[in-house]
Amino acid sequence: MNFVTPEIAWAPLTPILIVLGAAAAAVLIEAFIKTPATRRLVQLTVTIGALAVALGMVVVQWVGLGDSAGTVVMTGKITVDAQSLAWQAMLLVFGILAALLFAARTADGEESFTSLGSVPPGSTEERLARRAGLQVTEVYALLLFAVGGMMLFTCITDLIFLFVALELFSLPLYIMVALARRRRLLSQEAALKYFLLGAFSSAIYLFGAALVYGSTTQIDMESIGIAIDFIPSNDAMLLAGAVMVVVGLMFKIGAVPFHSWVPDVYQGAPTPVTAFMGAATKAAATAALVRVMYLAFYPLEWELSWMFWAVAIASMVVGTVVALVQTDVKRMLAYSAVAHAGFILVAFAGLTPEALTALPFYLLTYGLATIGSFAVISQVRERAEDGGVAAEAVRLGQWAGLGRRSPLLAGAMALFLLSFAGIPLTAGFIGKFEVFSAAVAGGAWPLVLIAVLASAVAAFFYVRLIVLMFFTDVPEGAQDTVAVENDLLTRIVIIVTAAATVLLGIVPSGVLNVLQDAAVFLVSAG
Amino acid sequence: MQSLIWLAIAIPLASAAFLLVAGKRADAWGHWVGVVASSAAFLVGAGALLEMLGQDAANRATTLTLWEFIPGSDLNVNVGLLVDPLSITFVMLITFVGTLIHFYSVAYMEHDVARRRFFAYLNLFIAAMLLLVLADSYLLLFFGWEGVGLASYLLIGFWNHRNEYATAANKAFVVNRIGDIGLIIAMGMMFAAFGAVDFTTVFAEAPEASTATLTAIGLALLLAACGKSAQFPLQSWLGDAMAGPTPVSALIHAATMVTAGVYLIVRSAPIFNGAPNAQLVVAVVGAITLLLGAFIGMAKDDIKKALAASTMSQIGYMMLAAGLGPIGYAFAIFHLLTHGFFKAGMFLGAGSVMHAMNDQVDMRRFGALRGVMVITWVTFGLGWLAILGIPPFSGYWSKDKIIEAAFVGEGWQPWVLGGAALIGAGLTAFYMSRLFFMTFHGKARWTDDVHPHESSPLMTVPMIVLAVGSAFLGLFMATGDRFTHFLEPVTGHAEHHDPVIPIPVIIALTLALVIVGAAVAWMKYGRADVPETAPAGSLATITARNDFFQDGVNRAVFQRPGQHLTRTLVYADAAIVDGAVNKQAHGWARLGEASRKLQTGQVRSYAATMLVGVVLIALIIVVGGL
Amino acid sequence: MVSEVLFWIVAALTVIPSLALLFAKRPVHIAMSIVLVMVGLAAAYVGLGAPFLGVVQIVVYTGAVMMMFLFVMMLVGVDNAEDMRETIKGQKWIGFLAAGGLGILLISVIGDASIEPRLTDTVGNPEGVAMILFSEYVLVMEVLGFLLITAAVGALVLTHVPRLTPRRTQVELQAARVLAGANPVNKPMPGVYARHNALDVPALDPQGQPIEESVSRVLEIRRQTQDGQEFRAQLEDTDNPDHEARPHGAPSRDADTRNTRDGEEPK
Amino acid sequence: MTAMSFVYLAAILFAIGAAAVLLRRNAIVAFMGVELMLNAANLVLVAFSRMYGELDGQIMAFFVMVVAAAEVVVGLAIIIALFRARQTISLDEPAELKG
Repeated sequence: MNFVTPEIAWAPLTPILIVLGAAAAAVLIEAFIKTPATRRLVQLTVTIGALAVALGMVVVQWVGLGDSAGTVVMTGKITVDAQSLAWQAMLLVFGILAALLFAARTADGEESFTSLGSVPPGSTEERLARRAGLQVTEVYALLLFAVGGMMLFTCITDLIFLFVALELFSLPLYIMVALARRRRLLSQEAALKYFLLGAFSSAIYLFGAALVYGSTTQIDMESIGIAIDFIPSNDAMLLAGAVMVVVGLMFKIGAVPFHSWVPDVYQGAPTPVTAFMGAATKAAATAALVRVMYLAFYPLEWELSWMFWAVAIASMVVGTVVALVQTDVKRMLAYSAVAHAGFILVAFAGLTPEALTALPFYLLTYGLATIGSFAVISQVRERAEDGGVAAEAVRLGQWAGLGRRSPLLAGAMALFLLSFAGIPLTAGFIGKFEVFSAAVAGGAWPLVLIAVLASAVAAFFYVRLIVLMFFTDVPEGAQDTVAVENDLLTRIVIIVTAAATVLLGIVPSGVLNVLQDAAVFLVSAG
Repeated sequence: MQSLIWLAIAIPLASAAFLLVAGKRADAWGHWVGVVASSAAFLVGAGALLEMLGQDAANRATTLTLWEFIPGSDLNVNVGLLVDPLSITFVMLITFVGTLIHFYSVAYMEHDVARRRFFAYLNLFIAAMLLLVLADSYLLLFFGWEGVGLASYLLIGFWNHRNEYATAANKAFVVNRIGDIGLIIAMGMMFAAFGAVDFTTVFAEAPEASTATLTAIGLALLLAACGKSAQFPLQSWLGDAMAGPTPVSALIHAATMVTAGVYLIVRSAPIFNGAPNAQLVVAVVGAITLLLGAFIGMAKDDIKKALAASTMSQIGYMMLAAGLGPIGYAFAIFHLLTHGFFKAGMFLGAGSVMHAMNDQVDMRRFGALRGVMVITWVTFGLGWLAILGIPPFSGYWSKDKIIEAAFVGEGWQPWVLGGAALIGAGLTAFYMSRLFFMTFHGKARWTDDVHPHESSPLMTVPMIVLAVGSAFLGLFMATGDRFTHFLEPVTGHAEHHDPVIPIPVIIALTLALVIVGAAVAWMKYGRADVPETAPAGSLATITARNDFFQDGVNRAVFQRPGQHLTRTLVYADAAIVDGAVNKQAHGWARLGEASRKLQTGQVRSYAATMLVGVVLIALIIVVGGL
Repeated sequence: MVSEVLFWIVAALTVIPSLALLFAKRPVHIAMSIVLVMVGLAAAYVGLGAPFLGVVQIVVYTGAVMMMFLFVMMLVGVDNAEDMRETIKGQKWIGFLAAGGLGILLISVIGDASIEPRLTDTVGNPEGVAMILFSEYVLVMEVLGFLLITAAVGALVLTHVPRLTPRRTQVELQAARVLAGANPVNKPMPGVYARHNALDVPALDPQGQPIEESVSRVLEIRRQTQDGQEFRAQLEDTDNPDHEARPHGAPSRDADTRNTRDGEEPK
Repeated sequence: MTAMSFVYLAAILFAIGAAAVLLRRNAIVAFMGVELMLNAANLVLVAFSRMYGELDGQIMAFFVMVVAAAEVVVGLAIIIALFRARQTISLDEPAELKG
């Protein structure tokens, strides 16, 4: 046996390498810069710089694509094509916005992350750490690892490599979830739940991948797709394996019945982390699911369609119905995220080429609105007894009259909510329109009908919050209990996401045309 | 300039955004930004008009595709503007009157702390209204339609610290939503019938569609028009809308927005042409409203509400004309144009009077203002002569044509419609003269604390300009049927038909009724003393004074059930927000509560949910796949 | 072909201890059972022609992962027996049914598969694995590196407590102790002057009074100290016959020595 | 007897691991259940690798081991942090996030 030097086309991987390299560098920065304040500044600069440069590289790659569909980086392992570049660009944008939110501070100079993750909440050590001005600046490194893992996730064509990337972006998320500054007990609870269920689902994914390997002798997606054509499609082991693989990805998307972690984790995690994973995890998981379905399990479309229908309907119904009775803003948006997982799965009906445009666009609009709305949430704070700023005011009742206190902030929130609801002139409308058209093209009009009904019902709880903000007066005696923060970085994020939401709602054609070019997979084999 | 017409929308919109964002820094000079933006929009419109006049009558419609809204789907929705004689007429009216009112508002709102915000809303309104009339598809028109609704809502409730004003704003909002449903339904039916909502496709395919379809679409459009234009039975909001600042009443609730319904009907001419029944309903609604408005106008003592009733009545005339088909379309728009001038002028006059009288609106406390407010008196008087239809002032040329056209036809229609129009003219003369005499003539019945004075030039100059328009615009436009020919490419050529009564007779009858009406008003309100408190009055007066109990009817028919519905919702809301489990929450909420219990917080239950899900799905698919 | 004996041994060695996961009470027992399972699996890998993996399995799982589990168990209390009564209603049934269903489903789908083993002699050997690992899978290897960095950073963030108060020098410590009113000199050892070298005998001060705190506090709490007075008596009896004359609480010898140091003549 | 019998064995181990996650309140024990599930998947990979006479399955199993080790580190770190705050590692205890 002779060793054959592997042929790897490194160039298309530059964006990912930049991000992961910066992540490793960020770990070193942790070791070498002692002052927390300086470290924060350096980490923030490195993070945003790396993400921006990577974004630039993605654009360069995109332009360089020309008419070709993409490059096979390594046969059967990674393929960077137009579709994955579109997803990568989106993830990088989300990453930059999230990094800004990570660095945001309240007027009291308080960050969203705890000053020391290892000491018990409320202990003397925690107070000491806070007084010493410690900061968990490792979150920037973790963010970069997560973004890098997600970017890999979008272009991998191998089920086991996919598992590695899945863990690469999940582990940082598990950790970051546990690091909230306020309500840390909830944050740690959320981390434990997320971790345990995440590990559970990745075990299921892995067993599924093993079964698929067993029935096809292949592990890279294209070869699986080809191999399935040669075996009877009612091979039970293959079907069970495929179901388990898809379940692992649906868990990350947050679809019913694999959604239970979503509300708890969204509520418990530090708000910037919620914003990031609400937007980016869903996008990355959807990207991977698209690739798995279109490359590997395309021949099983008919068999698996039942699963997609059932899960999509269950997600839309459960997400919508339970969101109606929520009293916590973050939790309400979490259930709305579950409902949106349903809308995403609707587009998979029939595995049409239209979905390859519709899904990135939908995830882009959804992600922007998610980051924006959680950014707004991070600005609405409870006021402590001594007049200082306390934790986020997440009870619905505390949002009453926000429109009077801060019309622009409330207006932005209303915009994001309308976008979630899919009201015309917001990005969400175009996103829903595209997704539903894709499903109709796939012949799934009953599913679309249910989806339209679900969005109509869902509009109720979005509008309820808007009504609460603008048409309800601040309760008597509660005027001073809510403080509105005015952090520059957060404001930048809110303005950018709001502007994008409006622009994508009014002039979506530019982005849609770009994504139409991205609706191709590079198929190397066969 | 036609290709730059989008600037007319973009400039006021940008200005509105700027004024809203700029904050307190711009308080000192922000209003001038608003004025400049509106003037710029006017200049763009004027340029487009001049360019259009230089072209052949047949080539005057230009479609401007701005961008593709949703590319690549079966449903090609583009964002485009349509510049043709009809839309350019509206552009000119909106920007010209709008700019004058901007100037006027600078002085009128001088002492208001939120003047900058006011101008932002005004600019927003101008932009939305221009979008409405320039849109090349019903969808885009709908966005403008909603935009003007929003601006109107914001402006009516501008002084929302006063509770009844906020209520008025909400009322206008709700009634307008009812109308909007009509437009949405109409669009849905167009999608179903023609597969598109842009004017070109719809109008090209309308002649082939069945009459039933066209009638249904037409009626839905009429519902929309009724909501926006305060036509029977959705007229109730207009009177209350007078709660807004007077320039708003002049611009939105007299000259422009309320006429959007008429625009919608005239623009949809190809649809209505194929649906005679829908046309008849339009005409009848117009006739009812014109009489209803006139009756209400006779009994109101609030000067703005009387003017509002008059607006309602005059729009009734326009609707009537629009319902008559091709012979009426041009006259509807013509009257709309002249009305825009004289009614805006009179509203500004009323504002000037209110300014002088410490914001009083009760005409019974006015009187004998002729002496102290000469300019206001003269300009208002010109408007009064115009609305009465005295030749050669504007109103004569437009209203008389409508009355003539109403008498064209067969069977009972000309007699009923024509009769209504004719009687309406007499009633108009009465209530407008009543208003005029009560305000400017007779004895002074001022309260002790008022010291009337003429307003500043910034207010009087726009009034003078509008008065000149009220006086001569009609004559200019009517000479040689200039305006009718201008609109012909859009409204279609109308065959000449003879009315059932000879035209000279109609003219004579109309003038006679007008003179009688004015004379009666002079006897009762000009020469005789007007009591300072309103007499109890007969049943008819009370009925009219209370807007024909429209509010009561609305309350019983719409509001009560609606309230019950909202109350349940609010109750459920309160219960949910307070975290209490609401026993009576309807199905969804109960379902939600039930499903919520599944989220126990126990991570082991979550894992169980997942595992059961996996096993079930795998089982079904594996068994189903065998 | 695989040896049947091996299979049954492995089956017994994995399934039976793994049941401890469901039924054993003490986590330590469970962890040790899982170690057995891992060893069993390693045997299976060797039997299946993957000796390299077998070794890795032992090193990684039994050597590292399970030991880490044991460490954490010791941190959180090694002998916490779990109360096996189920607290969530119906969870036991759902759990057994779902897991049982999963097992039956998987076994039936595996049984349904018709896979013909290919008869080749290629078995796993470290060289072969290395060849493929560093050619085809080299990218995955590199990504694994990042994964391990993440894990290390994560563990540090969540568990490492840095020094929160400045480290104090001995001088500072001493000063603080004196300020707090502590005795500046060393405590006497138990038994000093008491003519006894047992830990439970209090030392005697120069007056011969027992110093109770010279005995370890642990003994005191356990009431295992000797009575100091008793040893004092011994002292009086043997060493200092004129001690009797001095009344209780009279100036001590301390005072005398001080006087002496001051230069005065002793009596 | 073929390597297929090991796949059956793996299925049983996988189910036992899953049951442990559902039934055991001790976070560490539940976590060991997950580890058992991953090991079961490894056994499947190795068994198929043997049946097909190729090394890919073994290499995948090797990756899974490394990933599992990393996962264990993070998981135990979370458990320790939780224990420091609550003095318990029962999975039933932290259940404030619900509804």
